[in-house]
Amino acid sequence: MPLVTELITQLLNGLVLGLLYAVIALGFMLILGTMEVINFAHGALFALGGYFALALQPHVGWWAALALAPVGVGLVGLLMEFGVRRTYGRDPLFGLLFTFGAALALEELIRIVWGSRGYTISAPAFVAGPFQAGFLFYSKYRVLVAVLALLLLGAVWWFLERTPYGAIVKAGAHDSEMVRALGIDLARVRNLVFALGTFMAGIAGVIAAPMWSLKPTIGAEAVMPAFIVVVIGGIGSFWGAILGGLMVGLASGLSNLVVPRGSILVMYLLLAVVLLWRPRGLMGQKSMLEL
Amino acid sequence: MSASEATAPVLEVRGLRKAFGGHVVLDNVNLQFQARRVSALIGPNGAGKTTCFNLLTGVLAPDRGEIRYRGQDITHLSPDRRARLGMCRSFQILNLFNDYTVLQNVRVAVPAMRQRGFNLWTPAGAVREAEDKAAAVIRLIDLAGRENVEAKYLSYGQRRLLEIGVALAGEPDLLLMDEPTSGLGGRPLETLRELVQRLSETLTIVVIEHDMSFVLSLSHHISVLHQGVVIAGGPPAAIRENAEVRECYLGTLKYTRRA
Amino acid sequence: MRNRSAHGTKGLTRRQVLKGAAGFGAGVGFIGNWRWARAQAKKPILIGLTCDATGTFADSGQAERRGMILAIEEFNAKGGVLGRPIEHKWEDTETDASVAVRKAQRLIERDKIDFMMGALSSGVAAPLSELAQRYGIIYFNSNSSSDTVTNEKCQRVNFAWDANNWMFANALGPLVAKDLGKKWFLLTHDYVWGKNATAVTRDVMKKVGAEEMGELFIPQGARDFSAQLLRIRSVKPQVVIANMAGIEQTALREQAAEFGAEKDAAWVFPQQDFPDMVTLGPKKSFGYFCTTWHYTLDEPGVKEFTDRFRKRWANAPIPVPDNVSCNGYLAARELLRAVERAGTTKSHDVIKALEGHVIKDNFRKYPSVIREWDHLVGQMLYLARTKKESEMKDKYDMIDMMSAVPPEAASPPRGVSTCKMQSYAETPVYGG
Amino acid sequence: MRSFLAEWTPLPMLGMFALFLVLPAVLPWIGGYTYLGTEVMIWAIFALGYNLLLGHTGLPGFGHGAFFGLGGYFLGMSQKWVTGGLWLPLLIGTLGAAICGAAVALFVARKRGIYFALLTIAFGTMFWFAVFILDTWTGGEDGLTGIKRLAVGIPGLFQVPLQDNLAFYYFVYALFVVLTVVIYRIVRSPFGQVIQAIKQSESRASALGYDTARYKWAVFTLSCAFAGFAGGLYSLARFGAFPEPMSLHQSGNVVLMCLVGGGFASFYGPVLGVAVFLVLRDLFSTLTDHWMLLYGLLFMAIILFLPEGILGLTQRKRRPAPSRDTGATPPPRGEIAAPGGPR
Repeated sequence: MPLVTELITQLLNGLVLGLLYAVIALGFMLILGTMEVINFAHGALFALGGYFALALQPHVGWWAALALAPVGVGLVGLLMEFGVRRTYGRDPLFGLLFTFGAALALEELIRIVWGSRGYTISAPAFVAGPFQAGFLFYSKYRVLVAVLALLLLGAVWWFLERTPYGAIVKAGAHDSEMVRALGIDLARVRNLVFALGTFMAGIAGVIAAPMWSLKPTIGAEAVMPAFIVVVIGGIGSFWGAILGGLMVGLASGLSNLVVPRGSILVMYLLLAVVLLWRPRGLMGQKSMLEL
Repeated sequence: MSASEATAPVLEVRGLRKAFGGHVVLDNVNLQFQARRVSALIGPNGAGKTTCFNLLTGVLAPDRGEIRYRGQDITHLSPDRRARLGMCRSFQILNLFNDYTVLQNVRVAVPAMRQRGFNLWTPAGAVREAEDKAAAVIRLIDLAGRENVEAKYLSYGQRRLLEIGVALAGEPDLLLMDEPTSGLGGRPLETLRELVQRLSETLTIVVIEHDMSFVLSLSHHISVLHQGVVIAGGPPAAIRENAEVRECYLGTLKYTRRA
Repeated sequence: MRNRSAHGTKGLTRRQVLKGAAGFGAGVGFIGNWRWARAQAKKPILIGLTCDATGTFADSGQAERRGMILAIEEFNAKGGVLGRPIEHKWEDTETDASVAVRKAQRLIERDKIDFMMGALSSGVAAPLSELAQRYGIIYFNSNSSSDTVTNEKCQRVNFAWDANNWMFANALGPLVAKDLGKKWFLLTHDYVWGKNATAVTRDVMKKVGAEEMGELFIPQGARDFSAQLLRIRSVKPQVVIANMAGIEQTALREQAAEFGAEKDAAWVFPQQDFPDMVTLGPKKSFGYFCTTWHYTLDEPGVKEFTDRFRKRWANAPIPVPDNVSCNGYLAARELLRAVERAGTTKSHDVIKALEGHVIKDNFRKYPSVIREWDHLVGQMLYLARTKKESEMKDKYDMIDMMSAVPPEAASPPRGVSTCKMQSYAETPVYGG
Repeated sequence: MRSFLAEWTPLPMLGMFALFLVLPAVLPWIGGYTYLGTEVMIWAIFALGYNLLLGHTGLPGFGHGAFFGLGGYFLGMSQKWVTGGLWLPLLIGTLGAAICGAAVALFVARKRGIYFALLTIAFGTMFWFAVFILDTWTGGEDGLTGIKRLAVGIPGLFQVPLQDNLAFYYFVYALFVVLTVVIYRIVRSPFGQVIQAIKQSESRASALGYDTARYKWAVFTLSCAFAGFAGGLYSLARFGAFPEPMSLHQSGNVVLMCLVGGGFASFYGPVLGVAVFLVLRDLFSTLTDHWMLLYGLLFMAIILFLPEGILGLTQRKRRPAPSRDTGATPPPRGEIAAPGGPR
């Protein structure tokens, strides 16, 4: 019965996508939650991750690239934060516009360095190609993607739940009293969190590159699902982001077959429905962002 | 007006309860506020005064209990609905339109203006009633001559008075004041005292206050909140004598020193 | 690197001048630049190049621009046309209709260009040709393979230099049906070009008696095609016709390799831009496709042209001429030749000189002809597939030409054309 | 007379109108071109309308390009298939955009700040994709071409053909003058006062009996109507409606235009911003292939060093010193006055 097997495979595939979306979205949300900055450059940094990997891979191999490229992106983020910093406490618009400008600049920089032609990155040999396990036929690399995504999500969870920084991130930008109580230098925390968020974007970029191939514009499309995932899941909610990611992943995966023409719109539909039903997203508490 | 109306409380609170998470802030609070009286709600810090005030003004919704205004159940009305019923409030932490001049601040609060809220064409300045009402209020709060100064450039004292003025411009029938004197001293405090005195002849006033001298000298009736419960209520004299009140206040006095 | 090399020599000096001017402050640079453009726009023949440097077709856009510039420089070396030097002013149309329209208006209104050429996406070509028709200025749609611009959207001033979907599909159809099988599955890029391509594919299927196993739309901006690939695997067609372009196509092939889908069926990409093949490399650019030209062809003039091109664009990202840059070159060259024949830049005369003209030295086996009834450049096609890495002489020698389809067989007959060309009376006279 | 000016067209506005009146004569001299002037006025209408939302209500809508674009599509579709003509399609374009805006506003009216921005981004992008998917009507990436600039005038009396760019310039100019005055009136109307109050303190506004959500809904819809109108003109200017103005990128541009000029500080900010912005873009793209880089850096620089915009600088100058009076001292936060304590 091929239909059932196909359906199962599609579901599985939706989940893998969802995990990837969740990674992108979490990096985005760390920054959003902690300094109330919509990091528009998230997509560009995502792309940058891929390009760094492209540059590193021939010399150090894929695994090292996977480790190093995001660090490079993180550093870029670190630098960006020194600019973004000036927008804290002002109308959120300023942070948004600053990163918007950064996104344009980064995309053009990529164009200058690598040109507007596309590139492809090949995954390590042992995950190249598909595999057949019983009725299940699937791509080896995507299994690796799922594993890496889970590891990353686990790491973020640990960061949020088991470190003092996590507490601050969850408390959000406003509760600086609590930050002082913990005797932590807020400026440094923000800088660190920004770097971490961009690191997540970068590593997602590296992971996605072998599947989606590289073009300077790749980031633009990658960041939109992240926005939606965050709003659906509820700003500031770890599990919300994961749930949202999986929902968007499944929805866009399956709708490709059911309503291919509208499959892009499906996630917006999802967004609208969720908002009608729960204005703050699935797991969002009444957040400072509304007050 | 008829006798029944004179006796019936303007605002009445029955069995009000509010908890945040597990922590109960207000429990079974019953209050009555009589017409054309100054009623004060006092209590040490953390007694639940502000929460109570937020429930009265509709910023928060109670877990239990009901709030009646002139016999109408307003428990679940939004702040703006209550305001349109004639319940106007002032804020403890100054909440003015800082880029607006004194005149604009007051004018936008006048009901005549509110009724024209969706008028997109005639200049706001052309609404006569609003202009006159605003001018009157500004005289009342002793800011005549500074009409065209932006609120952010006023002195703190003047801003405090403007805070009340904006509330008054709403032509309240019930005026709720959240610590009107906080940080106030000298001349502005006197102006405020006289103002409230005069208003109490025509208005029903509910005031939350720390400044005992202010409360004792002005209010007809005082309710004391302690740890979310009303522990006493009565005329100033009675409250001054009330042992329990002294106890809890001395307690807080120590508490505040320590803090 | 592309951009340093992509400017004409004049473009370079101009930019240096401008950068200098800008150095003194935007205001100075600004007025300086604008006035400069006006001062220069008079005497020489000025050709406006509307080539993308941003967006989906950025690299192809630059490729065609290189071809055009080469042709223009060759004419200047011979002393120009009608004793006038030839200038070119380039605007980045960003693969975007409304940007293209704005910049074209600027070229026409401010820079007073005499001719305009350059387009990859039909989304740019269609509005530009409409705009050109309004002014009566001649516009060469050098590389858009959409059918609409030579059918319902055809214009008196517009000439289409690339082969179009109809031609690709009709050239491929019989071969595919004969050699690869008759169970076809369609992937349609969900925008006007893609749907148009699938429509003509369907007509061809009827002709060759192929059976449609199903169709899936590929939304624009979609990055993940595993769903479609898995579907294809479960449907088990013999042939997959993928009417897709741009990054979606490269990403799809990337993932097809990932899922081993290239073995599930024979893949056919009717429209294949060479730059995309370079992106993918020989391993991943599997499948069959149609092309109009490649520098590896063994035809008269190809070698010389290729050498000239390589010399001029030694450090371009793609230093060899491909179908895109060859179209650009031929378009520019034929325009200037037509001006020579007409003895004027007056639009009507030049159009007359172009219509029905036969291009013999087109570096192909059979000559091309500029058809007067729909202004399509009727030309031959090559059926091709990617060379095995072992057979490649260099990294650009990727195309294995399987067979040649002569123009009369490849080009749509007059009967199927829906073009209603404006009369000369309806077309404003431009320039001269 | 004075009061008339103040109520309708204050002197700076008259100056602005005069400038645009003579602009076509000046532009060629500095090497500009009429079309650029037209585009400036069209975007100015868009930006002035949008600034009702951003500058006056303080709501950072980030998807307004969508409504700008929709105006063009509604105009085009009605002109092609439904009504024909010029004025009616323009009206339909305006209303169409307004209705779509009203629908979106239902979702966002209770939000503010960053959350508002996020949602408007999402909905804006949704419309942008919709245009590509509904290409049977919108023409997809080819755009909805073949929109006609018909002659305007009073039938029988006189007719002005708009084909010519100069004629079209003055057609747009007339509308620009009218709409600028209209928007100016709105800003000074009671409604305008209320939305500006909401910007300064929403909690206070609702405490004064204003249903702030309704006002936010209204102003969002209103700004969408202006966006739609401008978008309609834009499609006339290009003889077609195209997806690009609906992209996130363009939505960002209009926000920046308002900011650059000083939309938070001055009514005229948006117009100045539009002029500076379009001229710079025009210059950059002739300077270098990589103008996007310059452009992005400019973006960032403005946010960092000129957040209140050009006209914001002039506002900085004149500021009265806060007046002092005795006895008033702001309390340290959380302080408690001892009962009956000395004062």
